[in-house]
Amino acid sequence: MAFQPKITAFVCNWCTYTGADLAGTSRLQMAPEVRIIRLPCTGRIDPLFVIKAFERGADGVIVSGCHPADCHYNSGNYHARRRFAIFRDLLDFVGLDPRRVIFSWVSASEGGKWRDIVDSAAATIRELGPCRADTGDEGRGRLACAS
Amino acid sequence: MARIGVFVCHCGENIGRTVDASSVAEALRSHPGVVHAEDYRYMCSDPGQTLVREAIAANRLTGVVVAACSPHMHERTFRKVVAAAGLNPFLCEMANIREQCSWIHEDREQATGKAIAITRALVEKVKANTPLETIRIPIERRALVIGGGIAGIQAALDLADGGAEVVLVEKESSIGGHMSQLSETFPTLDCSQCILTPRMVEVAQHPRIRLYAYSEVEEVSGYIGNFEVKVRRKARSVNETLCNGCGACTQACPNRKVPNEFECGLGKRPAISVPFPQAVPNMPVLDRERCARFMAIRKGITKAVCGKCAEACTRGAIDFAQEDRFVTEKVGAIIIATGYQLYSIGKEQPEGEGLSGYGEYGYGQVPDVIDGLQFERLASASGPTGGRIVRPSDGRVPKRVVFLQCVGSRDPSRGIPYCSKICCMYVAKHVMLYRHKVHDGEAVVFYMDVRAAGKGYDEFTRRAIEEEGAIYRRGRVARLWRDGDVVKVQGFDTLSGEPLLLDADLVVLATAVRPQPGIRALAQKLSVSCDQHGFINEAHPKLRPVETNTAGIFVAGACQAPRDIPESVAMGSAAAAKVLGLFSKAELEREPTVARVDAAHCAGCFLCERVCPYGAVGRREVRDRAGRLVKVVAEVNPGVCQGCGTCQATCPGKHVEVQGFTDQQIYAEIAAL
Amino acid sequence: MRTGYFPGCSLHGTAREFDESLRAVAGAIGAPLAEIDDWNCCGASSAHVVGQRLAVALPARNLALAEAQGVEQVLAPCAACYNRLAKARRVIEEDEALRREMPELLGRPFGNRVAVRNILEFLTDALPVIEARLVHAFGGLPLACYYGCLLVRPASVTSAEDPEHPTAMEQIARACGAAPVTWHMGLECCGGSLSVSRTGSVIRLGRAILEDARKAGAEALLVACPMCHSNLDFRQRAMTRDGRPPIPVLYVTELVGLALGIEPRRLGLDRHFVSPAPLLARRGQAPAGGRH
Amino acid sequence: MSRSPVSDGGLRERILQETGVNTARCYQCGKCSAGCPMAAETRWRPHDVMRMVNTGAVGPLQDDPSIWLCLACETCASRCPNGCDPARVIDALRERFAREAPGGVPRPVAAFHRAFLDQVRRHGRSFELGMVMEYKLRTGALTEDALSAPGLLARGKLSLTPSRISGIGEVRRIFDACTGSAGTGAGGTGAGGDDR
Ligand SMILES: Cc1cc2nc3c(=O)[nH]c(=O)nc-3n(C[C@H](O)[C@H](O)[C@H](O)COP(=O)(O)OP(=O)(O)OC[C@H]3O[C@@H](n4cnc5c(N)ncnc54)[C@H](O)[C@@H]3O)c2cc1C
Ligand SMILES: Cc1cc2nc3c(=O)[nH]c(=O)nc-3n(C[C@H](O)[C@H](O)[C@H](O)COP(=O)(O)OP(=O)(O)OC[C@H]3O[C@@H](n4cnc5c(N)ncnc54)[C@H](O)[C@@H]3O)c2cc1C
Ligand code: SF4
Ligand code: SF4
Ligand code: SF4
Ligand code: SF4
Ligand code: SF4
Ligand code: SF4
Ligand code: SF4
Ligand code: SF4
Repeated sequence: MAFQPKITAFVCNWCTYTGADLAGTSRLQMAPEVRIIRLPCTGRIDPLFVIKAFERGADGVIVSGCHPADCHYNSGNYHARRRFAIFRDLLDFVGLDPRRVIFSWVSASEGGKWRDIVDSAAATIRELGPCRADTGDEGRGRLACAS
Repeated sequence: MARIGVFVCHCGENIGRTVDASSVAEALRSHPGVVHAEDYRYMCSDPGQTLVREAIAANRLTGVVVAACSPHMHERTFRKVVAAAGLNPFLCEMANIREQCSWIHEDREQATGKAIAITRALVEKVKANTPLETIRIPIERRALVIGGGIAGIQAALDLADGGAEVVLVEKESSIGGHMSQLSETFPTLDCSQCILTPRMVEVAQHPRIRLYAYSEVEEVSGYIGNFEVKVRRKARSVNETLCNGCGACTQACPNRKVPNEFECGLGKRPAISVPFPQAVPNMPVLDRERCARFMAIRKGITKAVCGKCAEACTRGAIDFAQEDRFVTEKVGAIIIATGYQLYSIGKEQPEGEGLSGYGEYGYGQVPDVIDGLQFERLASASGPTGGRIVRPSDGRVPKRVVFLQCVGSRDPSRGIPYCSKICCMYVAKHVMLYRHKVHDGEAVVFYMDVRAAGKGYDEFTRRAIEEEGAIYRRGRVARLWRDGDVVKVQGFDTLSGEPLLLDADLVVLATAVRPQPGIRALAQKLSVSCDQHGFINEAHPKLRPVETNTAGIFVAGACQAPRDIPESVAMGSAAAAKVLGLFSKAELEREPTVARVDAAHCAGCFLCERVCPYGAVGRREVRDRAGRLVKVVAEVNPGVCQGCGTCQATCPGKHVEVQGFTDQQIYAEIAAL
Repeated sequence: MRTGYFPGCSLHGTAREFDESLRAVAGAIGAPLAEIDDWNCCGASSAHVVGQRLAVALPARNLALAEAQGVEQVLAPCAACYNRLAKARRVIEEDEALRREMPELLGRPFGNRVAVRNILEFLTDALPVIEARLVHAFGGLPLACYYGCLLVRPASVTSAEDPEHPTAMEQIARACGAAPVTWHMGLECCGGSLSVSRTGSVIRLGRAILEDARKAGAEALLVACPMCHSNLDFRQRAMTRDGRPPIPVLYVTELVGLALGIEPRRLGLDRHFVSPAPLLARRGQAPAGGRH
Repeated sequence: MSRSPVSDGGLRERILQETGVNTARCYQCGKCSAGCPMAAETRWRPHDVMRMVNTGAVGPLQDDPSIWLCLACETCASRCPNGCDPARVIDALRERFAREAPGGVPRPVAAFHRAFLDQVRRHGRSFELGMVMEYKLRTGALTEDALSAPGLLARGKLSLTPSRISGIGEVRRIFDACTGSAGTGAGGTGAGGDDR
């Protein structure tokens, strides 16, 4: 059977989660590989979550929240953006292909956009192949991905 | 030991068509910690709920996962069900296998597999859930209303009539706002003072309203239900308890040449004055900038000058030495109703970055070119001319009045792109008032569109044209200048294609509506946001029009956007209803998904304090038994915290956590997916 | 700062008195002007009818020459030239592609580094010197300051302080002791670019300007543009109805020159169609020698 | 000689490309036309021009002298609430019309611009006497007082011989590069002719 990647999505409760619900209500068909974890806000997303997801066998990660000006929490996602700039370096450090982490903004009304992101993420990760998490000690080892 | 129950819903065919619900239940039955799993056709139906309740009791469940629709749909429903069965409601989670699974996939096998994975992850999360108690916050059943225009007056009266205590803060010496300056009001031509004055008096006499006129909000702290407000009561130089409003002082003041702000500069007032006869409170203010005595003091003259007002006052109420005083009020909710100002016809635009004024209209330096409020004063029976519409320059009755609409509005080059909404209507009103008083006068209106969307509004503007004979010319005017006795108006009628050069006796500029100066500073004190123009942002443009993004703070009237009187009143009432709704509860109940600091481990770096978008993080001193300071730690105010989790993601040691979204819970979920 | 001088065609032709008076004033205030070698016509109002590229390239060659001559700014007294040079400078500044293309198009190096100044800016900078060297102040001569269009519009190009209410010319006039009148046509276009091809329009526009100046009590018009001057001076007879007395039209440099005590002939005052001699005699300034 | 079609949907876009003026921002307030000094003499005023560009129907402008009478005074541009620049749009249309249908350009106006630019191309500077002579020849307005030469000569304001700049080669190259081919490249109004 062809490679079926595992993709974990960290999304905020107000915008993207609602957008993903809307995609469902609108019956938009999309790739089945994405599993959503609901968080209050992208501001709550800790870079370690992403590392952890890879360590636990994810092949790709989506991080998505409200559009910068529309954050439910005024500025929560502003902090997320700042943190994730630093996070890019971290990915490099652990040896992860940055293409495995997809950042986006999806509002509550953008069901179609969510579908597009899911589909393109699935396609990208399928192309990159499985991510081999070579961890050693809990959380401290380097992740190496075969891509 | 966890004893989790899993309930898988078919939602009729909605889930059942692509997800094999019984296989999901089957798969979960063998998941560690799951002691009960079953599927049912409609889990939210009465029998479905009963089934959950009974299973909890029968299996002594310690946690529940409902694999069904989105939590946005039924999380509340099932948490209630769980609570009814005696379990803490926060030990229930929903696995979304409908919106995010069955509805978006067609392959039954894949969809079922995914549903199992999703449900497992939530089971893992529930295992890490802890019982949470709903937060209860006491409410101070008093409200602060800032601004005593018609919006603020309406809100204050509705609140007080509804049983709440009200503190009304007005920065001018009387309440009434702009409505007190208007002559008659569209769309019915009611006399503005006649309908406003009784309401102002009601405010003054209401036992539950405390009016602080000539006062401003200095500082605000606290949060919904528990604000503390410091009010600056500016020195009137008049003792409020002694003064009886007889007016002898204002009669006695020899310094009578001060431009009258209430009359928009069209009249004069003494240095000690009441803005208008129906003022509430009816009590003068001594203008220290213009009073001879204070001017002498500023010049260093030590001898007491003038003092005629004090001599005239039989009550001894004049108090030259009075200073600003401060009072602190505790309130549970705040309504902002600070109204508007007009785009100035002059060059300077207070707090108007990028706004330049109109050189081609002479920056207000051309005699007999006035703004809309000045026209209101000319038309008002209580105005400086007793309601005779005459030219400010020479007192002559104007035979042709030219009105220019959209001055400053709808003009991105001059900085204001929006439509001010009320001016089409008040220009039509001005036309009528003018024609009613000057029967042979000619009214010419330069407009771009007539925007009159309201009950009876279009009929009103049509009346101005059809019955009052106003000549509406479609086009913006290029230039105005004074030529001898008249004002030349160089315009164009885009409908007839005619260039026009009109001689006007009086020109009225319908200038844009802008928020009050000082609004940004006030918004900052209240932690609410303004739009790019300075209007207060509502929480949602359609569904939460009188709330702000800060809990417990509401907005009404023209400080939110250009508004006419009916809308300002409606907003005032709506904001009051919102506040009364808030006050109707014994305590504020809030979801306990707020952050909590682990004081034992908190290092006191206060990174969390810096990033919190709501200012919910405070500091607390930790002392040992002998009372010595051990350390200072962060502390989250649960009344303010919105549970966004930014602090948690920021804290280097993870010593602050949002309840319900702890690291442990999320890691459990990640691991299971 | 070294100032390059771009006289433009008019100042070598119909507006010689502008050139003469400017040179005389520059000498008197000690601000030497270095004429740009081999300058070419800026294209005036015709080039941009043909195409934007030509309208930019013709002035740009002059800017390149000025740059090669090592000046930091170039003075273009003719309002039309000023407008063209300033506009070209700005268009090139904003259009990266055009900027890169310029050296090849012009066949010379070009960095778009030279600032473009008009006569009012030049004189405003020199006001302290002018005031210090004033010998013959006008005793309150009522003047209508006429800017026309090209000196102030569009503001994005000319950086005029206030495109609806400029005051630079008034300030210069006041410094010379004149009393600018309040009038309304100071910024209306005189129709310069139709001067030859549609004289009737120019007469109509000019008449309105002159009538307003008269009504405001002006005894002379002050201008800073050769096109305005030639329209209002040369065609004034056709613009004036029913034998009203003519109004002399003075270049702002002529006014300053007179106030600095420079002999009228050196300022080219004898070249006007409406002789300023009677006015100057009336105002106690030496009469201009006749060449009429 | 082709005419632009009655409605040209892409015109607005092309004008935007050429001039940077987004005519779609124009809301037809007429403030430009109210201040335009030529509005009294023209059939199509600046706001009409903006409208026609927006609808793509500029045909009427081609049959009328209106846009050729624009003085480039920029009064319209400086007062437009939407930062539109009708004068610039008019320039672009003139350029286009001159290229596409030189016959439509009104004779005196075309003759003037052609005469003027001819002088510049030939000498590097304008030579007024030559220009006026050429203009009169082109329009046949021999008796019309375009410029009264005697008065000018007497005042030393007219020279009888052109002064030619030494970099004339450069100027001609610029003309050629900017007006297409040499000679009649600029349609009806361009500078043409050889050094005579
Ligand atoms: C020329 C003209 C004619 C009009 N005619 C009509 C009409 O015919 N019909 C109609 O329906 N509408 C009319 N309007 C609109 C009408 O004026 C407004 O709708 C109405 O006044 C808005 O009421 P408000 O209470 O929101 O604001 P305001 O009337 O502006 O009142 C705001 C109050 O808040 C106070 N305040 C401001 N800042 C502070 C602060 N920081 N602290 C404390 N107090 C503060 C002010 O002093 C003022 O008293 C007209 C408007 C104009 C300009
Ligand atoms: C084409 C169109 C597009 C629109 N787009 C927008 C938009 O984009 N944004 C926007 O803000 N607004 C929009 N609107 C306006 C919007 O629809 C209304 O503002 C809004 O629906 C009004 O809500 P309502 O509750 O007052 O009335 P309604 O929506 O009409 O609801 C009235 C309800 O009362 C019930 N009812 C009626 N009589 C009785 C009775 N005797 N007993 C019991 N029940 C009764 C009706 O069945 C109905 O359910 C649009 C309107 C139209 C026509
Ligand atoms: S609980 Fe949700 S999924 Fe189940 S029947 Fe009700 S709506 Fe449908
Ligand atoms: S005279 Fe005294 S009592 Fe009367 S209004 Fe003045 S201060 Fe008040
Ligand atoms: S002290 Fe004199 S000037 Fe001042 S308010 Fe009293 S009466 Fe007026
Ligand atoms: S309400 Fe009317 S006058 Fe006022 S800005 Fe809007 S369109 Fe213009
Ligand atoms: S960030 Fe963490 S350690 Fe720092 S003060 Fe806040 S809770 Fe304490
Ligand atoms: S969860 Fe958000 S609102 Fe609450 S304290 Fe932390 S940062 Fe502030
Ligand atoms: S002024 Fe501007 S917006 Fe108004 S009609 Fe003219 S171009 Fe259009
Ligand atoms: S530039 Fe042309 S269109 Fe614009 S105002 Fe001047 S003459 Fe009229």
